[in-house]
Amino acid sequence: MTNNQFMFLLFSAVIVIFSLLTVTSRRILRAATFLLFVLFSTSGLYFLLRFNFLAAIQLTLYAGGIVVLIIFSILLTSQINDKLSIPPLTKRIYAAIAAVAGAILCILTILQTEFVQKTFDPARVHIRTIGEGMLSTGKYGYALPFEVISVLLLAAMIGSIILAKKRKD
Amino acid sequence: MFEGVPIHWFLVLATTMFFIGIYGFLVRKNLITMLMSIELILNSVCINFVAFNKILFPEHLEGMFFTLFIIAVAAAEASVAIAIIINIYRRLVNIDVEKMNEMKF
Amino acid sequence: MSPLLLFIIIPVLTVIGIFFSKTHMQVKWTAVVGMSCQLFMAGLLIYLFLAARAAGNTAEILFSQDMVWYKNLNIHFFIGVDGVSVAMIGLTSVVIFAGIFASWDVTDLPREFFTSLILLAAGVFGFFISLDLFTLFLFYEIAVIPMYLLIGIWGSGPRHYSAMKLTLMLMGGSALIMLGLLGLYFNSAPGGGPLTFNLIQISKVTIPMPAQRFFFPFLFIGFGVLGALFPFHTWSPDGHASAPTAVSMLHAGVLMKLGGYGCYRVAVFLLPGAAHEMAWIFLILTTIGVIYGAFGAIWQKDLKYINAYSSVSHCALVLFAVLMMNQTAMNGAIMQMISHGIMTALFFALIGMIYGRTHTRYINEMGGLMKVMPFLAVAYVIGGLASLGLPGFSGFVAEMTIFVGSFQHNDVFHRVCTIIAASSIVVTAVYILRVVGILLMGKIKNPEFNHIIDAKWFDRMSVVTLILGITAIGMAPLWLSDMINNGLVPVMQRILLAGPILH
Amino acid sequence: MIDFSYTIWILLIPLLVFVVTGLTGNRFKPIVTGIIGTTGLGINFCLALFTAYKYFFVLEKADGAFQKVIGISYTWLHLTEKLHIDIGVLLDPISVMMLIVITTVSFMVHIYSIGYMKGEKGFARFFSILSLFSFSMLGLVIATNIFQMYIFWELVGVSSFLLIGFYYEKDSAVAASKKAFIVTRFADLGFLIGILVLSYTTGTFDFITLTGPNSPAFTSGQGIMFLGMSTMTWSMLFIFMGGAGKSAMFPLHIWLPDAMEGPTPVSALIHAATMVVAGVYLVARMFPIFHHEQSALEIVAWVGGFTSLFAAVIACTQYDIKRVLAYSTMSQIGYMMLALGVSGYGGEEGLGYMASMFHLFTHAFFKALLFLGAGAIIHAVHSNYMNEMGGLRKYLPITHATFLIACLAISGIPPFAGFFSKDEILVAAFHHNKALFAMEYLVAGMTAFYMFRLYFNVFWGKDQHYHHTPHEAPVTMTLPLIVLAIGSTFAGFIPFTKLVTSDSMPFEAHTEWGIAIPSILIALAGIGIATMLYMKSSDTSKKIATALGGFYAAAYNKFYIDQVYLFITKKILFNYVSRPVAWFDRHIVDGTMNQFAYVTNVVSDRIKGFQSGQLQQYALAFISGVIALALLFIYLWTN
Repeated sequence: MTNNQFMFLLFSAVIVIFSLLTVTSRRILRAATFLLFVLFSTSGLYFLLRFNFLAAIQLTLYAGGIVVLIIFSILLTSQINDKLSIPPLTKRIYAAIAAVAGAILCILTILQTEFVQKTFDPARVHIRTIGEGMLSTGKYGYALPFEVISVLLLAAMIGSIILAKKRKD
Repeated sequence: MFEGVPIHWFLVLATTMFFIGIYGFLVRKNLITMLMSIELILNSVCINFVAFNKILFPEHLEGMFFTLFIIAVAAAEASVAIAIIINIYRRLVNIDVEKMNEMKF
Repeated sequence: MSPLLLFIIIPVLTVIGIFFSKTHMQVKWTAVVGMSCQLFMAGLLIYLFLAARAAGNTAEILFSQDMVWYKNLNIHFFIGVDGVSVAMIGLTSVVIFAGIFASWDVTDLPREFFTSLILLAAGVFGFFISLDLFTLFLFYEIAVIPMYLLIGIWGSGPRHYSAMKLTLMLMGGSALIMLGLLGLYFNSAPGGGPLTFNLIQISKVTIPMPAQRFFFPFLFIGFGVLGALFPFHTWSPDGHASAPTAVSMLHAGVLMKLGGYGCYRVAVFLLPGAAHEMAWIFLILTTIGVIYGAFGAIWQKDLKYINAYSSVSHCALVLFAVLMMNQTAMNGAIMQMISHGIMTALFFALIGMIYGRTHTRYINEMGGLMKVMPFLAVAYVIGGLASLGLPGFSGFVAEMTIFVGSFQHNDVFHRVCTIIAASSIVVTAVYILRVVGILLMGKIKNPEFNHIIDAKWFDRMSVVTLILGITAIGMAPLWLSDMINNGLVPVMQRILLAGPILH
Repeated sequence: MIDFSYTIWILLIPLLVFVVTGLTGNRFKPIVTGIIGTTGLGINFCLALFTAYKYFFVLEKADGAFQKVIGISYTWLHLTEKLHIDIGVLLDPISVMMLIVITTVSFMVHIYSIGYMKGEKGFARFFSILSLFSFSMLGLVIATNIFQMYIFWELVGVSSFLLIGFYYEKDSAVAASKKAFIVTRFADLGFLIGILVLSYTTGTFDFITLTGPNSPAFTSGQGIMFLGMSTMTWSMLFIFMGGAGKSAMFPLHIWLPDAMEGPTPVSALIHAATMVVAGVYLVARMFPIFHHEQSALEIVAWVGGFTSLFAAVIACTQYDIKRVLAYSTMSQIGYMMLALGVSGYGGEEGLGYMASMFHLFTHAFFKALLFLGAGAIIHAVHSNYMNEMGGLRKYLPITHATFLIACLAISGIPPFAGFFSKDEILVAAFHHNKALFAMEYLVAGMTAFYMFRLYFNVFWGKDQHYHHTPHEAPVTMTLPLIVLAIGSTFAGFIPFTKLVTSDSMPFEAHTEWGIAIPSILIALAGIGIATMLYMKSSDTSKKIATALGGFYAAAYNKFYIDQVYLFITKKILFNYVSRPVAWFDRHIVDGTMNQFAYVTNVVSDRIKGFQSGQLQQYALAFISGVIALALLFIYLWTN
């Protein structure tokens, strides 16, 4: 077992276990914490694949931003000691069947597919390349999506302020 | 091939995570936990993108860029969703998705 | 411009007039004026038509006007009349005229009531003058829809149920009709060329037999629902029982005739081959309907139900005669429509008036009304006698024409059907006399009835108009019969072309 | 040719009177309406006499026979190319004779009613409907075609209905009027079917064509057999059914006794003299065709004979004087039918036909007289029951005398009218069918018996305790009695064989004393028995009744025919047909429709459940759908 294999399996194990815990834990704050672990592990996978910038973004934005946001909202909307009620058994069974069936279908398909895999380029992606890619307008340039995303973020910001604002009435 | 880790591993991992997210989305009643399930799903997609990029098409960075954008969108979505959740909480004093069925029929 | 357009314009103007009226009285008088114009116009139309025919104008359709309405689908606004439609227009104008007077004491939302009523009439008039299948269908729907409002808002008893039932069943019929009409449209040019909705044009081509066979049941049953074809008649008792007086009158008197007229004008006229082949099925149904309606009426206790079942029986006779497909029987069918239209309108008017005085429609709770309301009672007896086919009234003429006509078929099946249908006249006598006996004769059961006031002037107006109608036709049927016969000629030619007439 | 077009006024006058009196109603004083009606009928009476005079004595005969004359005719309605209904006036011996009968009796009844109905509430209504009846009855007899006859036939039925139900507050009158109308209506259905068959087969409604020597009825429709009889026989039987209904032949007779609920003048006019003989008239009218269809004619004869016996038996047991008269009417009409049934066609062979018409004529007089006399009696004692009467001859001398004449006439005692006509019938029956002949002898005796039973019970015997002393009727009532008594006495001397015969050819009549004398003896025997039993009050009659036991009870209860009908209509038709139909309609047919609506509702309710607002259910459905589609496209649907 190579190093990478070991690392991958480790991260995957963390991801799978904590994902499961996230969706099953009855304490909501713990669930958020478990989600945080999943996100950490994911960023670990990115590191493993040498996408350092992406991994950093994942850590800061996801783990740092979104999870914190979620935790805040949890604190705003529920008591710490509250336990989530267990969903009805039928519901769980149906959901499990759907999920397992979907998973089996996808996994089967994946395993049956032959991918043309390139040799691994261990070089890290230089931050400059990313910057250029973000701002260039030619082929493999992402200036337009970049702008759209910035507008979207602005819109989301304004929207959430308006939504969360207390109404006068 | 990434030093003994074939792409299938990544894909299987992503699929598992994805469907765990789906499962969470389907069974959780609390809106925030449902939001967390969605984050799981988004994450699994990100993993896919990244793996495809690195292992199948390493010459360009499309997967990575998409992942970046997804993270941005996820952030936007999370902020709006939480704003909505807080708003709902103000009105209904809980955030149980099953109680929110006023738009039915 | 064709004078026929006035038949649509006058109701529309009346509706506008009603809209701008301020008081109840103004509303009513606007309606009276409008519908008097309509009645006058109908009289004039009959006169003009007869004059034109006397002057040797042998065109199949008189006073026609053709305007393109929607070019892509070749939809026209095509109107015109022949003898049959003139007769039906006459019927409609008489009934609506009487109907306005019969609803003189509507106090709830009179403006809306009269608006709907006149809209309904406009639809009916439009239906009878349309010669384009599309406009025909359009007017049909215009006539059917206000019914829902009229019954649902101004009705009595389980009115929502009845209104819903009536509308749904009629809409079901409409759906079938629409399929049938589309079938006609797409087969209207079997030799190539533009497709058309034009009824006259379609009547000139021979639609391929498979198509005829397929679409005939749609059209016949579709229109038959409105014409109370057994077993699709059950909207009629409930609907009539819940409807306000004028609406019952107009509905049984005119709207149900749309069904019979449609069966004749569209189903049998345009698809004669299939009509020949399938007539026997529907003949059995209508024969059952005739006798079944009559027997059903015997057991009823509510005046309106009795009359509704009687309508089922009489209207089944219309379809029965249409299916006999010879000139005499068809003539009888049209006459029966007119006769039954006026007669049943008279009945419903009288029932409404009696109900307004006694506040009950159950015959067992009444009795001896002859003593306290002689005018209405005598009118009821006249209506009853007309209904059971007494000579001197229109019913007799129509029924005899039908029976003689249908007896021209020289085979056992048709004869047996005819004899069974004819035996309904005995059953009719039973239920009519039963009602007359219980309701009008005998002793007064409820002392409160001693204070009942007989018909007021507007009641008399309505009743007298209708009685004049039935007696005029009953005493001198020749002009009407000849006028109808005149209109039947092309129909008969087409039927003869389609198959051997069974003699 | 003589212009007979004025005869249309015979129809129009009563119609006008009806319309005028009907519309004005109670606005005039009642007596005014009565006078208008009576005047109208008076004019009609004169017109009829004038027409008869012109027809029989002025109009030239063709080949020695009376012609059939169309006075006037309008086309009323076109039915098919060949068939059309005309309204017109046909004059031939029988229609002219009927005109006289109807107008005379009707005129007398009008006069009588002015007195009889005085003070009744519906006086104007009564006269108005009486005019309607006269109009319809006249229209019936002068019909030029069978359809016109049917039209007026129905009108006669309805005026009879209205008159029987005149006392509309009395339940029994209402029931009787309903019964009369429905029973005759049922018979009319047969008539209508007969007309349909006949008109289809022959292609015409017209009487002149149908009964002429080259009638299409003789040739067409003969070969087509149905249940062993030819189409034409069937058609004649159906038509006879109509006639039997109106003429109260067994088994369609049940309405006639009940019809006595109407005012007595009405019974005299409609249910004795005119309307009830319409059936006889109809058969006479169609006689050439009936004669051609011997099997149908045979049935006519037997129905007539049986009815006459049947009714006579019942008449012997009844106590209501009007009912006795009603059954006697049935019996006499049975005679007429029988006479037609045994008649041949042409000359002496047609003796029965002549006799039937003759009897119709004389019967109209004496039976109207009997009824009017009964009316006078009822007027005097306010009761219908003969056991509440007795000794009235002292109080009602005129009524008594005229009543006696009528009784003698109906019993067939010479020289009163009934003797001659009845004798001719017996002769005709003797030559045709001995069994029927014997039966009629018996009936003749019974007739004499029950008439004199009535007579003695009413006018002789002990005085009853009347509320007030009975007094003779006013002159408006006695005058018609006298006139009709004169008619009953002398009508027998009219040479009918010269005027009304089957083929319109006069022939010589001669009384066959070999038949007449026994019949007189039998009648006298009947009278004798009645005298013995009833002239003095005694209980011998009761003893005899007890001795007869069950038979007497059956006859008293009219052989339970009413009960059978009631069973069929009330029990079977109402309970086992109409009620299930109503139920079937509500629950099966309508139930099916409601079931459709219900199913639609349920389905929509279920479908509505899908739109539950439960986000997770939507998501589950969505995901399952995606999975299913993926499965389908990736694995299952791979070419």
